[in-house]
Amino acid sequence: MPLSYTIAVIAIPLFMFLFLGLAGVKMSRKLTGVLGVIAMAVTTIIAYGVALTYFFGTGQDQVGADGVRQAVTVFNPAWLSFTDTMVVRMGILLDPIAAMMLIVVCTVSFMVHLYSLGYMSDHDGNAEQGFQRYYAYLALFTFSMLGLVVATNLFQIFVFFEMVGVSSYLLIGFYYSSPAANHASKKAFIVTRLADLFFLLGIMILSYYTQTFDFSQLVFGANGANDMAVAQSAIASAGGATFLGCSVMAWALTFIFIGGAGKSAMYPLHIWLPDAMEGPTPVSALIHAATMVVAGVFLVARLFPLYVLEQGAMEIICVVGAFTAFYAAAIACVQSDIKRALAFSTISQIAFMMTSLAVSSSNSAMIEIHGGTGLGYMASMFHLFTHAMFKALLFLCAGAIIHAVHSNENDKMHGLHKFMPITSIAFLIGCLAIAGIPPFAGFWSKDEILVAAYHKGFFWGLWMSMVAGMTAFHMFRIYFLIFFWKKHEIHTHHAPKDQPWTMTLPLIILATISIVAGFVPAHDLVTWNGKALETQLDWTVAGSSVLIALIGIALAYKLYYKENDLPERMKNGALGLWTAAYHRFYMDELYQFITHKVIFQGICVPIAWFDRHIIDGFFNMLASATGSASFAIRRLQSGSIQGYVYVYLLGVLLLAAVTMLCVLI
Amino acid sequence: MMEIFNNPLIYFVIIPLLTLLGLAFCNNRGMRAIRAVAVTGAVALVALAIYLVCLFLQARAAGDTSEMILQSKVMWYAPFNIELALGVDGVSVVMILLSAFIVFAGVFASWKMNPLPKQFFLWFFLLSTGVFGFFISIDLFTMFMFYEVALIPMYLLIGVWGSGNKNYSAMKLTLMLMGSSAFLMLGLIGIYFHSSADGNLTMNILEIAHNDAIPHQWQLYLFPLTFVGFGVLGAMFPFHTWSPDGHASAPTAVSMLHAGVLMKLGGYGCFRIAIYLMPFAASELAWIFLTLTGISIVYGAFSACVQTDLKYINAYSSVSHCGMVLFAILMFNTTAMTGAVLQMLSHGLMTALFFALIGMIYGRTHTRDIRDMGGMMHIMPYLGVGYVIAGLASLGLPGLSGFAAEMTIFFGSFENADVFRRVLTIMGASSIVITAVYILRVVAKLLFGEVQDEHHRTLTDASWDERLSTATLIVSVAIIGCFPNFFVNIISDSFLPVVNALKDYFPVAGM
Amino acid sequence: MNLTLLMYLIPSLIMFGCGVYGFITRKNMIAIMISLELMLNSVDINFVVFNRYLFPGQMDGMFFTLFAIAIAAAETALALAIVINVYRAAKNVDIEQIRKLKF
Amino acid sequence: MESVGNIILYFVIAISIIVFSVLTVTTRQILRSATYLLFVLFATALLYFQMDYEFLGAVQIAVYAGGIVVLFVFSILLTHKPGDDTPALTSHRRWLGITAAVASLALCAYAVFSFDAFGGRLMAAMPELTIDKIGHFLLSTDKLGYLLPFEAVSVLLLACIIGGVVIARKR
Repeated sequence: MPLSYTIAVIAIPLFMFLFLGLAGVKMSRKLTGVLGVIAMAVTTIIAYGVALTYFFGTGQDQVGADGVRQAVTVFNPAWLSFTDTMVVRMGILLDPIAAMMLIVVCTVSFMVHLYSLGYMSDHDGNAEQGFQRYYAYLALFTFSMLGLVVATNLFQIFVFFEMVGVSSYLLIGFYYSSPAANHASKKAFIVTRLADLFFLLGIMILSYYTQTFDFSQLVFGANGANDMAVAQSAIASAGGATFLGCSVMAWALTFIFIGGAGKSAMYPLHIWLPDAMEGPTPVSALIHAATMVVAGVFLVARLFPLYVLEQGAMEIICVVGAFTAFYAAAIACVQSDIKRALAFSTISQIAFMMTSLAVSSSNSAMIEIHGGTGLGYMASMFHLFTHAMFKALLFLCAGAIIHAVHSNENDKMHGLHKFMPITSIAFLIGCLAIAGIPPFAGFWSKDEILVAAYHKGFFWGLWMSMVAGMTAFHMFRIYFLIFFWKKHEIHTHHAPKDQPWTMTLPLIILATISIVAGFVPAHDLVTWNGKALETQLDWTVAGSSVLIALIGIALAYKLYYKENDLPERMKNGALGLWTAAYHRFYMDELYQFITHKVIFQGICVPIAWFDRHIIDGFFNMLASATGSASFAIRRLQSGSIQGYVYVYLLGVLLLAAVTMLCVLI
Repeated sequence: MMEIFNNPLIYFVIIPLLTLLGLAFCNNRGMRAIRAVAVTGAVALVALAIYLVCLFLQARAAGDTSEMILQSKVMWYAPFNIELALGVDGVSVVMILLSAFIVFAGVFASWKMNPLPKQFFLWFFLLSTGVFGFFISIDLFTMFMFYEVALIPMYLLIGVWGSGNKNYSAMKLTLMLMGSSAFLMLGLIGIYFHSSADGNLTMNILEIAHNDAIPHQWQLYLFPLTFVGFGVLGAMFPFHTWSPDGHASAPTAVSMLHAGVLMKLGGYGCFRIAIYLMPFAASELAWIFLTLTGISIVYGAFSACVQTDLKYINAYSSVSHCGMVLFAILMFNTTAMTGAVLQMLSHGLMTALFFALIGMIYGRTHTRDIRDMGGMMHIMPYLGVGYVIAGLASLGLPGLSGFAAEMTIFFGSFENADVFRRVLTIMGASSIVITAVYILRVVAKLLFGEVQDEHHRTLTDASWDERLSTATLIVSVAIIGCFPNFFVNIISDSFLPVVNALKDYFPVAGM
Repeated sequence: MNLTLLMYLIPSLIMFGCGVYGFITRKNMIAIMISLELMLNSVDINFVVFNRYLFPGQMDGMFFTLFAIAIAAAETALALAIVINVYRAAKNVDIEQIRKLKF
Repeated sequence: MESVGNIILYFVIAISIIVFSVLTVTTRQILRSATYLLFVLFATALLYFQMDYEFLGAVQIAVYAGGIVVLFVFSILLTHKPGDDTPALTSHRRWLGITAAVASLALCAYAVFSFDAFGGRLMAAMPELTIDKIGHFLLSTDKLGYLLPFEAVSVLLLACIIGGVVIARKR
């Protein structure tokens, strides 16, 4: 399939958005859903065709003479010219990670489209209100995300960052009558917007020195793959300029990372993601688990050569990523809302990917000047891929459960294994995958991340292994709490059961992918410099990580498989810690304080007061001063003719007297 | 003398005047006839504006690189060399296009105007005459005259057809703008008397710029006069206070026209007269006005965060966005100035859209207080969606006009290497977050959530005229947002003369 | 004793003074009009006297007086119409009571 | 040396002008004021006769005494009930009037007395002034012709007529 078909991959969702958005209201709800699914299926097929052609095709376009996978620019018209050199283009660029992301986005999106047919309907199969709108938004999101991954330049990524932000806003706030959804959507948008501001500043600084946005001039070499020399010259264009002691490029890259961190929910910009779970669950699966939240990782991966050269920025990413991974995993251990628990697990996993990128450059086996083997890079991208699949699976399972029991809280669930066997097995597969048990997908990718982390240093490896153990624990905690623990009490008028095929089929497909995805030869396909990477399983690391995962699972089994009072006692044993973790270490309260008390009460209100009373007051004062001055002198304009005559007469007499005096003298 | 009628530009003044004449013959009760005349006038203006864009593109494609195209002039009053001099460059072309579209949308937004529809449209078209006249003239006096023609009808339009505290607002608006035009007039007279070194005084902007004869000492006096004179209309801090009150009281179409076009007169004038004619003073005194406009941007955005009246929110948002226009103009490079014009276009359409929607919502609910409203999306989905789109345009969603404009401004501004301008740029850029805050706040409060007032449930969605009015604006916003380069190509060359003039005094200009 | 020009001017002057006094002190609009007539009349006298004494061959002063009389008549008629109209509206001709148009 | 009759006539005229003028502006009753005005106007007419301007005197009597005063009387009767006296003046206002009057008188008197170049002139003989001649001058366009002011006055009168009608018309 020609690579230029990628245009269709982008264009179909855009068209569907416009079509469903404008004409959807006139159509029946079911029809819009089916149309949406069909369009997405077509898109997915084309995307697969393009991606497979890119990876396995033999054309000179894709793989150069030296066996390097090239970045292929399919289409790149100018969109907005700032100056002659700084031109924003809207184009399509295919390189390994873009092609991989095409697959990820389209697969998950298609699954979610299909799944939503069932999820967004009641138990009798009637589509709920706003169905058309929902599918329009999904199409918009898919378009934006695809536009983001195929971006040819930094600015295009920024543009689509904004677009996915808005789609995410619209979808979180889909149930717009609910105040919680409303609040969550606002929060998500504003937090990511704040991050985007930094992203923008980063682009400004970067583009000021390099005078370009194009990846082809920032990171890609002549052979069309990431090239250190090109990145070197881009960094050098700053001429060693510094700001507050750090090089401006480090600032720029850190700012860009902050932009990515906002989307990828890195600490402390993570607060929006748990709340974003107010949206429909398939949306959480698509946007807040699989695709949009990895945009930050994708962004850093895109500019990987630049980050490699600015180790300061890389260190920041490493620390932030590692801390976030731990922090989110800790919180996930105590959450009672399953979607929130999954959200924190997502944050933790994305932090894994970030850390993995950050550790990849400085590992001991440096074979090039700075690049290292790029093992972490590959692992990160691989994990991105596998995580998208199994996390989407987990979320869709959660959706099926929520749809069945009408609640997010795990104390309303318990013992569902009997009622929903397929869901239960799919969830188990997801959990095994995320816990890193071989041969499930997560094992392969996480293992490589840990290897890369141990390359950077023993501390980092240990830290990440610990987080991996926590991940296994909290995922299985959720699993056992939902499906076992005690007998299910039926709260609703009918017993929970496995959902219709539209919802079950995606679960099965994704579960299958989660099992086999680990065997994808990622080290051949998605490496930082386009060359195949020689790796072999490091059994010391792999074995220990499996062991840690098993310990985590065993612990979860012990605590949560059957109803017992051990968890309660543990909770009471460290009540303070438990409460803090349950309240996510009070980060939301802190933000609440800063936004409401400091910014709103401390800045906005005084400014508005100042405006009304000082500035406006000054002009009103001017007006009233003029008014009262006029009032004071209006006596002169008495309206009494006689007064006027008197004054007039005196004036005339005075004039006459003066004239006469002049004549006489 | 009669050759001037061969110039298509003059018809931008003649068409509104003919419409005025036509309206004068209408009966106040004959709504049908009034609408017919008004729509004919508006459509003719849109058609002419599009024709003008084509002419402009043709001229440029044919290699006509003159600064202004379609120039012609007629002596008006020889003792002071006052001419009716016409001419347009890319900036005026797009401003004329913007005005035509907003007049068109405004006519439909006031479709059910009551009372005195005939008089309303009379004043409305008089205002448009002034606006178009301002954009097509290149003679100081003629420009000033049209400027005043555009200002005065505002008083009656707000005072008679407004709502709320309309007398106060109309008076405040008119007095502040008149006060500013007093400054402006002084400035213009000053420019005139220094317009030429050899005594051949002229009012023609191009000739004045060509002569470049205004002594530097005088520029330092005249520049602030002119800039403040226009800046007040551009809602520059701290002279912006007429804007919230004026907008809040003005009827829908007037708010649209005012925020959409009239405020652009300010930015346009600042660029065309103040900076172009007095580059030395512009570069000397830029820091003062940069500070003020920089404050405007953030200040307006913060103020908008706490307002509860829909129109006040948008008025403060206008302060912020218009601040960005003046801010970008003072950055003295082609990119930022192009961004300023894009922002004018964008803000004009977007704010017009906002005010149209607010007017329609207000016409139904009879309240503009967001605390009394909620869940409007259930009740009036069309207006709700329109409002969300306007909001997204305002907070800079790619694909809608605000984004392209703001990005061009920020990147252009960042081109300046000095720390002062950079810090201000970063400050200005931070407004995108605050904008998101207040836009989302109002959207959440007004459109989403539960219906606050049960009486609102019976309200209807937009009627066809309202749909037409808003759809025109939404489509325009989307077109600018999706194809900004089309406009950038029209606009950016027009800044070369200014930037060249500035180059002598401001070394970074023209980068 | 001769009847000099001066002797004619003196009564005219006094008449003018009376007119001024009346105009300023009277409150009744009609009385004010009457005072006005006095002033006019005094000026008329001056015209005539100067004409007769200084330029007996010409008739300018006389004609001026003639026109002044005509105009005075017209003006008085109009003013009184206004006064009567005001009276209709306000039931009063006292200028201190009629202040609706002031300020 | 003038004839005694003339002198006596002069004094009669002068004294009645002075006395009646003062009375006109001082009397409390408005109707009397109008009556005194009538006397002043008659005295003025007499003065015109003494100056040999018979036509002017006749016009003065016909228009002023006969027309204007009658108008005054009419409007007084229309706007006043019997016994409707002018209230006593405030001293403030009276002083205002007196100062203005005295100041103007003083200045004029000073001017008149100090410019004695013509103060002592006597009346010279005057060519006879017939109605025929006046009419001629009034309607001629020659030098010293008064057609233009005549027309102007007629337009003015017309305007006054229309104005009077409009104003006095009942709504």
